[in-house]
Amino acid sequence: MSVLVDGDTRVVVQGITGGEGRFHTAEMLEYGTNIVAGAVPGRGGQEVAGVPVYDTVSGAVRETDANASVVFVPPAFAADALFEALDADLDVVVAITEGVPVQDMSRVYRLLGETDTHLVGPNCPGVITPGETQLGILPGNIFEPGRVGLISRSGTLTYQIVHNLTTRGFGQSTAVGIGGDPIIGTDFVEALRLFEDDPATDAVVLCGEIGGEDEEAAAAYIDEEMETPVSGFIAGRTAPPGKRMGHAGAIVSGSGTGTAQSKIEALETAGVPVGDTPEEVVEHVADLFG
Amino acid sequence: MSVLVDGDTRVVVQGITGGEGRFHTAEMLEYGTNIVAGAVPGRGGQEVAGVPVYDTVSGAVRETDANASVVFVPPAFAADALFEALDADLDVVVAITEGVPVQDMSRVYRLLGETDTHLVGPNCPGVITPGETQLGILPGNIFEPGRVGLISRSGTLTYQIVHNLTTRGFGQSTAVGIGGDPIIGTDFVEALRLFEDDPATDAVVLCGEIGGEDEEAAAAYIDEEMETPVSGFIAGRTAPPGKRMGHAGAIVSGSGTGTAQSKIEALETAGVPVGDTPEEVVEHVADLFG
Amino acid sequence: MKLHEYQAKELFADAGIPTPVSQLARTVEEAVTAADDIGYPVAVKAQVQVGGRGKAGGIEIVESRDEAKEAADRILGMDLKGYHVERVLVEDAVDFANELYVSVTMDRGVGRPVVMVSTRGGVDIEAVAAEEPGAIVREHVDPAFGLFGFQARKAVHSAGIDRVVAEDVASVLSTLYGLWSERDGADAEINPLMITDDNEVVAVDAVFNVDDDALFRQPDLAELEEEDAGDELEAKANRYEFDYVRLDGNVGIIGNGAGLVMTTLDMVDYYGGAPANFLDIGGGAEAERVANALDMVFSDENAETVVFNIFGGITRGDEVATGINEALDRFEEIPKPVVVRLAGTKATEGMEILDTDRVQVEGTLEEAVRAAVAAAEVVES
Amino acid sequence: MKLHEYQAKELFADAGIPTPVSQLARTVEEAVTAADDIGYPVAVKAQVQVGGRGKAGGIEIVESRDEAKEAADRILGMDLKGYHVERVLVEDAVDFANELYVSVTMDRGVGRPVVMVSTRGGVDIEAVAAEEPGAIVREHVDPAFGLFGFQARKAVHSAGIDRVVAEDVASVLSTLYGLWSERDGADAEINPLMITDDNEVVAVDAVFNVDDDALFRQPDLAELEEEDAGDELEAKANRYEFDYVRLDGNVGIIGNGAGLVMTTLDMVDYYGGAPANFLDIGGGAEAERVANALDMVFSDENAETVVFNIFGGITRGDEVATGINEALDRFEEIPKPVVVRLAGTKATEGMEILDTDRVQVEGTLEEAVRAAVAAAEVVES
Repeated sequence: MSVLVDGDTRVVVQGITGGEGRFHTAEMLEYGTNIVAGAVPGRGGQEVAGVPVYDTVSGAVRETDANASVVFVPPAFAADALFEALDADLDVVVAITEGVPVQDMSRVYRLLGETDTHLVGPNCPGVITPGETQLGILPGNIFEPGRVGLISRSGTLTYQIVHNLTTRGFGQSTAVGIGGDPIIGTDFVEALRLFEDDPATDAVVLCGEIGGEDEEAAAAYIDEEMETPVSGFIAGRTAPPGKRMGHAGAIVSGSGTGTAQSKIEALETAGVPVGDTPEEVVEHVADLFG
Repeated sequence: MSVLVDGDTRVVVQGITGGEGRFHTAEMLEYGTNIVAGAVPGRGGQEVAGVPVYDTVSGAVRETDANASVVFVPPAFAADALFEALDADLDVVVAITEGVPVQDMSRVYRLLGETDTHLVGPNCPGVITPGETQLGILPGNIFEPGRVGLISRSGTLTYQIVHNLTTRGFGQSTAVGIGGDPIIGTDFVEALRLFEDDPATDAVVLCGEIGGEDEEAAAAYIDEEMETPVSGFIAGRTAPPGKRMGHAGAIVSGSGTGTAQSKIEALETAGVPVGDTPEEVVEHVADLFG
Repeated sequence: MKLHEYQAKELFADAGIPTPVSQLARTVEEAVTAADDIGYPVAVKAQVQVGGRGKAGGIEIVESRDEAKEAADRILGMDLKGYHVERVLVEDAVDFANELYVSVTMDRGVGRPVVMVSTRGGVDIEAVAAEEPGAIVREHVDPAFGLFGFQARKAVHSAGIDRVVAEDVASVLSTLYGLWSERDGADAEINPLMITDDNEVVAVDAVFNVDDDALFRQPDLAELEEEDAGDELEAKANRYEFDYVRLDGNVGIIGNGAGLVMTTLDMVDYYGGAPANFLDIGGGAEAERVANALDMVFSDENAETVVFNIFGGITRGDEVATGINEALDRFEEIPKPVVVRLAGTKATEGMEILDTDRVQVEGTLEEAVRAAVAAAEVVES
Repeated sequence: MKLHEYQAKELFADAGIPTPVSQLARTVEEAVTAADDIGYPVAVKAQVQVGGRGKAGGIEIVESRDEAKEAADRILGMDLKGYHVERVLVEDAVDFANELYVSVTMDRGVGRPVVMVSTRGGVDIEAVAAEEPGAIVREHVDPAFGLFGFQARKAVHSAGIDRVVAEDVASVLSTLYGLWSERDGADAEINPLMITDDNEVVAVDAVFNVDDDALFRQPDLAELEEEDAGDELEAKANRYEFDYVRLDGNVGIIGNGAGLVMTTLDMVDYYGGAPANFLDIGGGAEAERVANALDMVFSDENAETVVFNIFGGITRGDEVATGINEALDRFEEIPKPVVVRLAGTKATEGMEILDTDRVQVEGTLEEAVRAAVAAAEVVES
């Protein structure tokens, strides 16, 4: 068991003929991901790493029964690729692309709400169910199968925490990189809900950062509805207001919302221990497993 | 009992300060309609026929608990007025305005699908529950309370049939003028469903015309789901293809869809007797009441 | 409102859709000069707003100046399905490898725009739709978002259009949708969209119909309307602002409300007559409007008689009757039998006011229609 | 990307939003000439991209040429919250009866745009938001449909704006939303939107920030960016295409990935140090990029030491180490202690490649940060 993706997930890679698309398709295939198709307008009939390419996502779905996609399409065309993925009624869409204009994402998010598709990202490292499949650019070798769910707005910070978890013997059920943009598909609450319903997940690590109020919403959800224990981490305690810290979404507003302090307090009030360092997060997980 | 509106319906008139709005507000008040407010941008604080005017529909709803509106706003601003009515979460919106651009209505219809509001029209004569209330421009004096429901795409043709019904002693539970435009809110099927669920309606007269396939859809619904007996009439048997017969929606396409013949056949196949003349429709109603 | 081909092409070309080189000509001389300028072969195309111009002899491809002169001479001034040809478009005759079809319209059944694409262009698309519906690919458009880029490509690929030109055709389709949306199109169509041997995409015909209800915000297109030729009576109805359709029969019909007028037509037919027209005077009862309506039917030489069918609602029967009387006063003699039927509010009072020396008054719709049909038969015989 | 006030005003004025008469000046002479042209009183306003210019002495209203000269002389060249003032906007000083506030931004929490209106303009709106949230009316916008006309009016009326100017204010708000939407705004704000004694509506200040991610489709706005003044190091980071934020501390920080770099900052703080900067070099390990990052921190006189924190994923540790070695080769001497920590793919191999004469290598994040903090303290003392 796992959330969002597993070995049966049939993946179409949108933008498979680009540099990123080609490289990570090879990486994913090597990890064991069941990539059944690529989709690039005008490139139908070609192959990439033995994977057949179609002109449209709907064509790929019709021919290969794909039910998920990974999107490597450049920012200028990413929204259209996401609309196409929604139109094709996929179960899961993972958008790796960084730098999608926020107004484009607002429109995508508007339509997403009318579908049953789970969109992860954009600007995210992907989703991995260790030992089974990964959709994205995650370094598969640091993950191990296990019973800890992981949700993170960040890429390399995730790797750091996963590395610590794996080193200490805590494998992962699924890790979901939800992405660092202001508007994303699957947020913390939705991801937490998936893990709460997953019998194969015994504990969850929530790795947040400054900006927005998604961690506060997650704390409220954990407090009110969640039984699976959660351990937390928040990056950006030292970030000054008004400065974008790399991620488009990682910014403490001038009016003081989105601070690490607010998020840490909310989580701790909900009974979630928040680590001061990545290492401490793993200590908390160890405590949870008692 | 009745459908859509009754004596408790609290009405705001959008466009109450225009010529049509003023005139029909007075007529409706005389009929007994519970008009609690008008809404016209920039005219807040005024009164029309003793009815207070607000600048916005939401303001009117906040102050008067209105739950329905009648729209007399000119075509260029009608779509915005309808969006405003949807935003205010009204139960019933009756759009009298004729000549709303079809692309505007397509957008209104798109948003309507996400709400619980019943939109009737545009380009319709309104809705009346005889003896209780009327929202629109219907001549109240030809209606009588009774047990026949009436649904029509046309105005004066409705009056003709109501006149015949009333003359023969068949009063009406509610009459719904759904309007003659290509895109309308409440269609035949939705109106039929309302009457089917109304214990006070024993028979329904469906008054259709050429154009579109709404009567065919109605026939399918009647055939499959409806128990209340229906009597039908279709205007436009002699209409040539490609010509718009007054109503924007009354046009037989060049490819032959939307003909009276197709509609009559569909209804008769569903067991609905279709009158050759308005008088014959009333004969059929008389038969239904045995 | 329909644009002429040359007007639609100008609209399309301005938006970036490739169209052939062409010139409009109103005389044979202009046509020949245009043909010389463009270089042979050229197509000489009647500019009238009806379909099937080719089959009706309104389009000719010519190879030389003599042929051009002959064709222009024949086509200019011809009667094409009831329309008088006053202009021809002289156009570079495009060599082609393939003819496609693309269009945009409103699908009233679902309340959304729909774009259509087919590789079966250059022929009567409605015949294709009837015989081989799968040959036309339809893609519905979310009117809140407009046509997504992927949808244009999806439609083009689903239609089986060659990948070499797919992106260009998708781009034409997107542009066509954009125009349709911005300029309040009712229908926009390119048939054929030619693919040349060099894989160039060219719009060889162009149809653009504007939503009449949206002309108020398309002032430049509304102005074009006045150039229209067409049926004289329909032009008059336009001036009078009547909903009017001319038909073949001999019973003139005037009424208020589209459904009621249609029903009156149907009943004329039901009682053995043949309607001469559809004329909806709408609400109100001003004498001038009534007089204009009567003028319409009196001017129609096919109409032998007139039935006037008014159901008063908010409108009062007595006021209508007064309007009819005043309107009749404007005619020195009443050239055709007029049957009047009033119903609804104050109908009885109205019927009393009417002058039975000048009009025949009937109490029900059935009686009025039968009287009019009978009167037409008498006149006829 | 932030536009200057004068740039934003030009954008607003072109879209039809009334703005005061104004001229940009780069010298005192230009400013005085502009003031004479416009007529006194005028406002002399520093053009730097920070808020609270008025309080910081960057805006002055002057009544005469002497005062104008004095003000321009004082403001041009001044240091305003760390920014050097190179331009002033000389502007007709609008007499006003009322100061309103209108703005558009993206509400990330709901994923939709939001327009805001308040009668409490002319002051720090964030203070109003904190103290009296009800004084700011918010109306969310459906991004598929855009701002409906009724929404602008609803917001304006709900805010309690006088009915006499309501339609004009609603129109400004609609225009502002349209601009925001078409020009990929991040934030658009008018504060104050002045209402004059004659009930004219005038945008006296103008803020327009563009979504950096959308600059590719706003080429004219992207060009404006080059005019920016501002912090030298941040300008350099811009050229190098780094995500960079300058801070007050003395521990320079370089890492890959926003979350990991933020965490490194936090840990420096946690272990008693103070971060000098945030610098994300992103993916990849090219020597040039590494060298540029080192150049950034070496150029920062506040930074006493550098901690280099890389977690290799797809990126390999050995390649990163080679990149670091090559980058260090470009510096004759290494001016500040450099602590390197590599983890993830091929980290062990990478650490073996690193030259421990030039850099201090640590095995864990904690150790690396503590070493850097300690080194900074040593240098400091």
